[in-house]
Amino acid sequence: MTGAAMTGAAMTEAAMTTMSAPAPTGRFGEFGGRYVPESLIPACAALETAFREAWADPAFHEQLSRLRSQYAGRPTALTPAHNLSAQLGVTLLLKREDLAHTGSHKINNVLGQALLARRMGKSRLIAETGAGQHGVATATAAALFGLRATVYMGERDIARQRHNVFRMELLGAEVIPVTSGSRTLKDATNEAMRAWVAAVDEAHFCLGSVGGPHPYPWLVRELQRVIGEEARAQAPAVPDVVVACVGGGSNAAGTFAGFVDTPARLIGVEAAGGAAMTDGMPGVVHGYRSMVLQDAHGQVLEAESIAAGLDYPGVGPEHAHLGATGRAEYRTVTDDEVLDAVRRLARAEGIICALESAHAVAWVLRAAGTPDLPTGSAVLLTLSGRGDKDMATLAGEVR
Amino acid sequence: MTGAAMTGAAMTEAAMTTMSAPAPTGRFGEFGGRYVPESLIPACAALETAFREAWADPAFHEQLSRLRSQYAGRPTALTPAHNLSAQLGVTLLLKREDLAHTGSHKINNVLGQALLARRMGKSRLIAETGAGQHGVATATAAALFGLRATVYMGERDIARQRHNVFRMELLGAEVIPVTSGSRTLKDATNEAMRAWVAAVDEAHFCLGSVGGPHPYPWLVRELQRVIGEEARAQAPAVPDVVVACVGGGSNAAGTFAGFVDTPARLIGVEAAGGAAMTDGMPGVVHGYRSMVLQDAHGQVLEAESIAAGLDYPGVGPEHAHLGATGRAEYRTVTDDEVLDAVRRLARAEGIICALESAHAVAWVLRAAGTPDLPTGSAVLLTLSGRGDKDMATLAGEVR
Amino acid sequence: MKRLNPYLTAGITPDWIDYLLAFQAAGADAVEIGLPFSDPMLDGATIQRASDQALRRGVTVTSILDDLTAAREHIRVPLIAMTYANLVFHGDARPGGGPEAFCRRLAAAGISGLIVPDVPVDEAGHLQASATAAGIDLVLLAAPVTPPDRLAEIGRRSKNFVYAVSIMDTTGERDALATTAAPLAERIKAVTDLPVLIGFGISTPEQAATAARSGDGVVVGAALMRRVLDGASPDDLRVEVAAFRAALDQVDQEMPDARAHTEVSGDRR
Amino acid sequence: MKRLNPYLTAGITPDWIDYLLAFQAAGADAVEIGLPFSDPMLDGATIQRASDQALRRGVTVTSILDDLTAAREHIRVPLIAMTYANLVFHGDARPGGGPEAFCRRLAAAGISGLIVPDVPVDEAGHLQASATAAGIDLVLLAAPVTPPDRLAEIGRRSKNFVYAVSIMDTTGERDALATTAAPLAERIKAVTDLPVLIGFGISTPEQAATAARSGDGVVVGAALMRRVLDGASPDDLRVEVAAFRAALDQVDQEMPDARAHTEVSGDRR
Ligand SMILES: Cc1ncc(COP(=O)(O)O)c(C=O)c1O
Ligand SMILES: Cc1ncc(COP(=O)(O)O)c(C=O)c1O
Repeated sequence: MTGAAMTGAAMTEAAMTTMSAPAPTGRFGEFGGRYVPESLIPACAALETAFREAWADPAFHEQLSRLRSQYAGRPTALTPAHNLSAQLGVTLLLKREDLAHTGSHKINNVLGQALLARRMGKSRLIAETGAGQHGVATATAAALFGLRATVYMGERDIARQRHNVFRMELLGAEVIPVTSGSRTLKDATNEAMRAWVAAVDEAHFCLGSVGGPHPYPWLVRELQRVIGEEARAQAPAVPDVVVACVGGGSNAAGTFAGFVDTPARLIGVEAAGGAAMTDGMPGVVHGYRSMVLQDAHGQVLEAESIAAGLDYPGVGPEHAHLGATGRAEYRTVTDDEVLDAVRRLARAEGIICALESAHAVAWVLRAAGTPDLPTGSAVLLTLSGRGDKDMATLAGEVR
Repeated sequence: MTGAAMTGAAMTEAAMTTMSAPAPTGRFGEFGGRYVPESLIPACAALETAFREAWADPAFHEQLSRLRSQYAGRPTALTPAHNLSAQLGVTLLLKREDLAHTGSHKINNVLGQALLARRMGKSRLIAETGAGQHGVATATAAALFGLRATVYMGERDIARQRHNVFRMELLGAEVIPVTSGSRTLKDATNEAMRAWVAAVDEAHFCLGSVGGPHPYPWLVRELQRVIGEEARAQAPAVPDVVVACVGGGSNAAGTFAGFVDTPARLIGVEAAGGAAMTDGMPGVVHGYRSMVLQDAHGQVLEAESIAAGLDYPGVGPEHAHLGATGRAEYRTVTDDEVLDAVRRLARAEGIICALESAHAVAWVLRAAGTPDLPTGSAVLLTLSGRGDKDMATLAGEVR
Repeated sequence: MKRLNPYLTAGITPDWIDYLLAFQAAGADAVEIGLPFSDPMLDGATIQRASDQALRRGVTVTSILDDLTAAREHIRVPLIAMTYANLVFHGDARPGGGPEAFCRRLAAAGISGLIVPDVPVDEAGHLQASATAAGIDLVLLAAPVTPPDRLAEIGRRSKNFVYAVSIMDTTGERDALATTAAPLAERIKAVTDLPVLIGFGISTPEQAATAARSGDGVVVGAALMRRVLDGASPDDLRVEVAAFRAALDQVDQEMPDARAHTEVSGDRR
Repeated sequence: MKRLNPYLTAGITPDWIDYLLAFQAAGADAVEIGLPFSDPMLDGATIQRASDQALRRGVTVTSILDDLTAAREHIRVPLIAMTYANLVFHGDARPGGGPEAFCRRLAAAGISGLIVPDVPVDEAGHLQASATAAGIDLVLLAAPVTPPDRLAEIGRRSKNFVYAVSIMDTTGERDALATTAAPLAERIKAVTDLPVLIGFGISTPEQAATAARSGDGVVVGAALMRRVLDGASPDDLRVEVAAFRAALDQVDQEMPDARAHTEVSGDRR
């Protein structure tokens, strides 16, 4: 279903229920939930309570907004991509999460969770990371709040995102290589959850995207909502299309949340090798029910993307719901398109974005002028992060 | 002379003449001037005219301020460093140029110069770079404005700032290794000026700091003034001390410009191995008269600093003047203090700054609680850039 | 009598059924059949390795159930499947998939119980109905941090026994029984009449004995799987399990009143 | 007669005075003595290398002037120092330093002229006064881009000759004389009666002859220094410079009226 098809009363009704709080069971339609070992249930419940209370507390919002503006560099700019727009025949606006402190939108989520962790009296953060951006953000917030940080990262990701590994260590975090499975984000997430079970009293699990057990998908989307809300306020008008890359789906969820009540089409762009929305089936991993890449027997498949942050077989449950209801649409792009997109954006606009973010750019490059993105469209694209972490990959040194 | 000693009428009078336009000959007191080959005189004069006109043109300021806010991420945050403040017994505010697009204050200067280059009808930018931040900023502006960019960079700096070399190339700039002399910024500057002579019609020399022939020291300071003006507006009160690192001196000049008319002490921090203000004598290099590290016979010495951006034997002429009149004071810190400062800032505040910027931090760490920076002082420190470019150096891979 | 439920990763070796039979011969009260999953979130290194080894061999739920069906005439011990939610719910969006079908397939292969550590009681409704319909006991787990009201509900809704997760950690061997084991078993016994089996980290017969003094038996997993991974034969494992059996029987001797519970343990031997 | 000013990097070799004498013997009208500087901004690769080589040998302005003083009895050709501002102004903040002292030291060593490419006419006031006081001719440079009013001022204030920078580039050999050379020489001649010497990129006797047809002579630098760097002997250089001399003399033959200028060329030969 296209945005154009979704108008009038139908849209208004959907808008009122979409991207608000999930059902009490943590469900977005058929997706979400809290599929975790009993050992983690009280911690999830406590987090939910803490979040509900904090989110209703003006003092919390004030703390958060002070951190955002005084520390994290928010609001981030909304940049008109004049040159690409002229080349493509669309009007392209870039929401610049690459300008946020630590270099991606991940800091939005982590600052909120660190505040919650402090509220809950935790002394430690445990996190999983793929591209290392969430790990860096976690290490950053831990340093700022005087918490210990332990970050689980797949061995393969450690090799291709060494830059971020070094940053985490410089920030004082402990980075633990994960050698099981695909040695990427999926396995790092398993390992982080195992570590959380063993340290649930002292540690907050600082989950990096809109997956995981309830309340994480909701909590993280709310903390990332700032992307979409800022962009909505900054944009001259509601765009025709809002686009963002989707790994776990947090930058997309945060962006979409600002536009879900408008007629804008919402497009999430997945890595062709990690496209849970496109190639997955409903399943349960990492504590939530959503679309999951899996084989005919229910074994979870290893994703395969040049972008470590999208190299993940699941996707946040709210995206599964947005996809099922047709409110958002999901596309895929290949590694080669992504590499080309990084270069084209760099040369046209002087912005070196992350490989993850380049997925959204790659879709616009491909779709502009086709029925999927007609000439003249106004496009708002969230550039989720900067490319500094990817220099080794782009230089062809690792892959 | 300390700031405290400079009060009342004396200060007011100094403030009225300090850090405004230089004398018509491009002089700040005895320093500055235009010591370039006759071949470059018309280009310098044309740039001066273009700058005077542009600076008086509201449309130019509007363009610049739109680029700053919509593209470059300005205003940058002013972050209270709560943890370090508590540790040191001073109130430390950080002006976050590390959050600016491309990762340092260099973008402020380059966007202005690129606008001027376009006004002058130039098709190409030539630049020198040390740390690569100015080269990246130049490559960025060139991409944005559709100009060719050629960046000269010492071989030694290429080795230790490979990250930035790759960024420049990705942005479409040509990076030319300089093999003469110390193979650092000094020699890159010679080579860039030589290249300018040969291409003066089509190319604008996009100089990266407050050195060079008139009008560069003035022009670059005015373009960097935004740092100080923003900080002044953001700070709750005029601080007791304003501190910034000094290589060529542009981030310091831009910062100082916002506070020169206040009683704040202005402190520039040099690399112990490249301390023109501290160890230099008056001399002429790269087109201007200032303090220069040189031997007893007048040969310019090679600087030696772990920070490629401070590894330079000269300093902007206005600093020489501020130093001579006592309005600003200059200090030095060692490579070891700088490495320690990077780590301490990272662990205390979750901010990984550039090695250059860490010079200012290192001085605060050393001086806090001493008569040079008494307990209770309010300190405003410009963090000129982020440390992503320095990961290889910090990991001990290159030096 | 104190119950002994040894755990076996199905398909860990081509002759994995022989390990099952060895457990049976050694006096297991039931055998937990681990259906290997790619992402065993609650398992430590040993059972992760065991699962990986099985999956690399290409085993699937289907092949495992086929193996069990083929061995049916040799198997007298009750079988309890242990696996993760994704395998249980697999295909639930399609006809012929989902937990109903899954439970029916288990039952058809002679399995009578099911443990799914990542389906807590709140998420268990649908699965519980499916299990009941197929005649499968859905065993629920309780953890040291489970609050009283939840514990009561777990006690109410679990079937056959309550699985007491002895420690706030993943599966895996440990030097000593966790200090959280006994208080948890006690709390569970206060809210239900079901037997309480203590699992996670029971590594030696001595630890099993200690645990059995608070609960009604033990689940032993990683300690056995490590030996299989190291190349021990079914016969070696029979000896190993027999030692656990002996330790538990010894506890029975000490506490003659414990016999009351044997009634509910099904057709052991 | 057409003037030939060959350039020599002082101290390039231990026997550098022998090159000077070879230039003199070959018929130079004056020799430009390059005082090597660490950052020769207007020099291309060859003269950079020559300067570096001299500096690595440890030469200083003092040692160079000492060498010249020691050789004084052999030197008849006029000497013109060419160097950069930092050496000229060195020590200007201290008594006994700065351009006055510098010019006096040059004069004491028998040098009669001075070229400082990074001191344009706007910055030349102080230096000019110092030079005049010491009896040194400060030669100013003009470039193809120099606008008419500046050119007039350069013509007015230069001494001995005006140095026409033939090309918008650094020093260094080139395949052909720049097309900017002749028009520049013409423009300079239109504003001053001083001789106009064309420099930068004069690489062969043929190019020198071409240049000399527009100007009053040439400065030859990189082409000679390359040979010295390559190991050519003073005698080799004598032959080389003689070839330039012959080419210029040939131009004189073509244009007999050029002789008028010889009057100002000092005590050549
Ligand atoms: C820059 C960037 N963008 C996107 C992602 C994907 O995460 P999400 O889909 O949750 O936004 C990552 C994950 O590491 C990232 O680093
Ligand atoms: C981050 C950073 N800070 C400071 C400097 C020094 O320049 P300036 O003294 O002109 O600010 C550089 C130069 O490259 C730099 O990259």
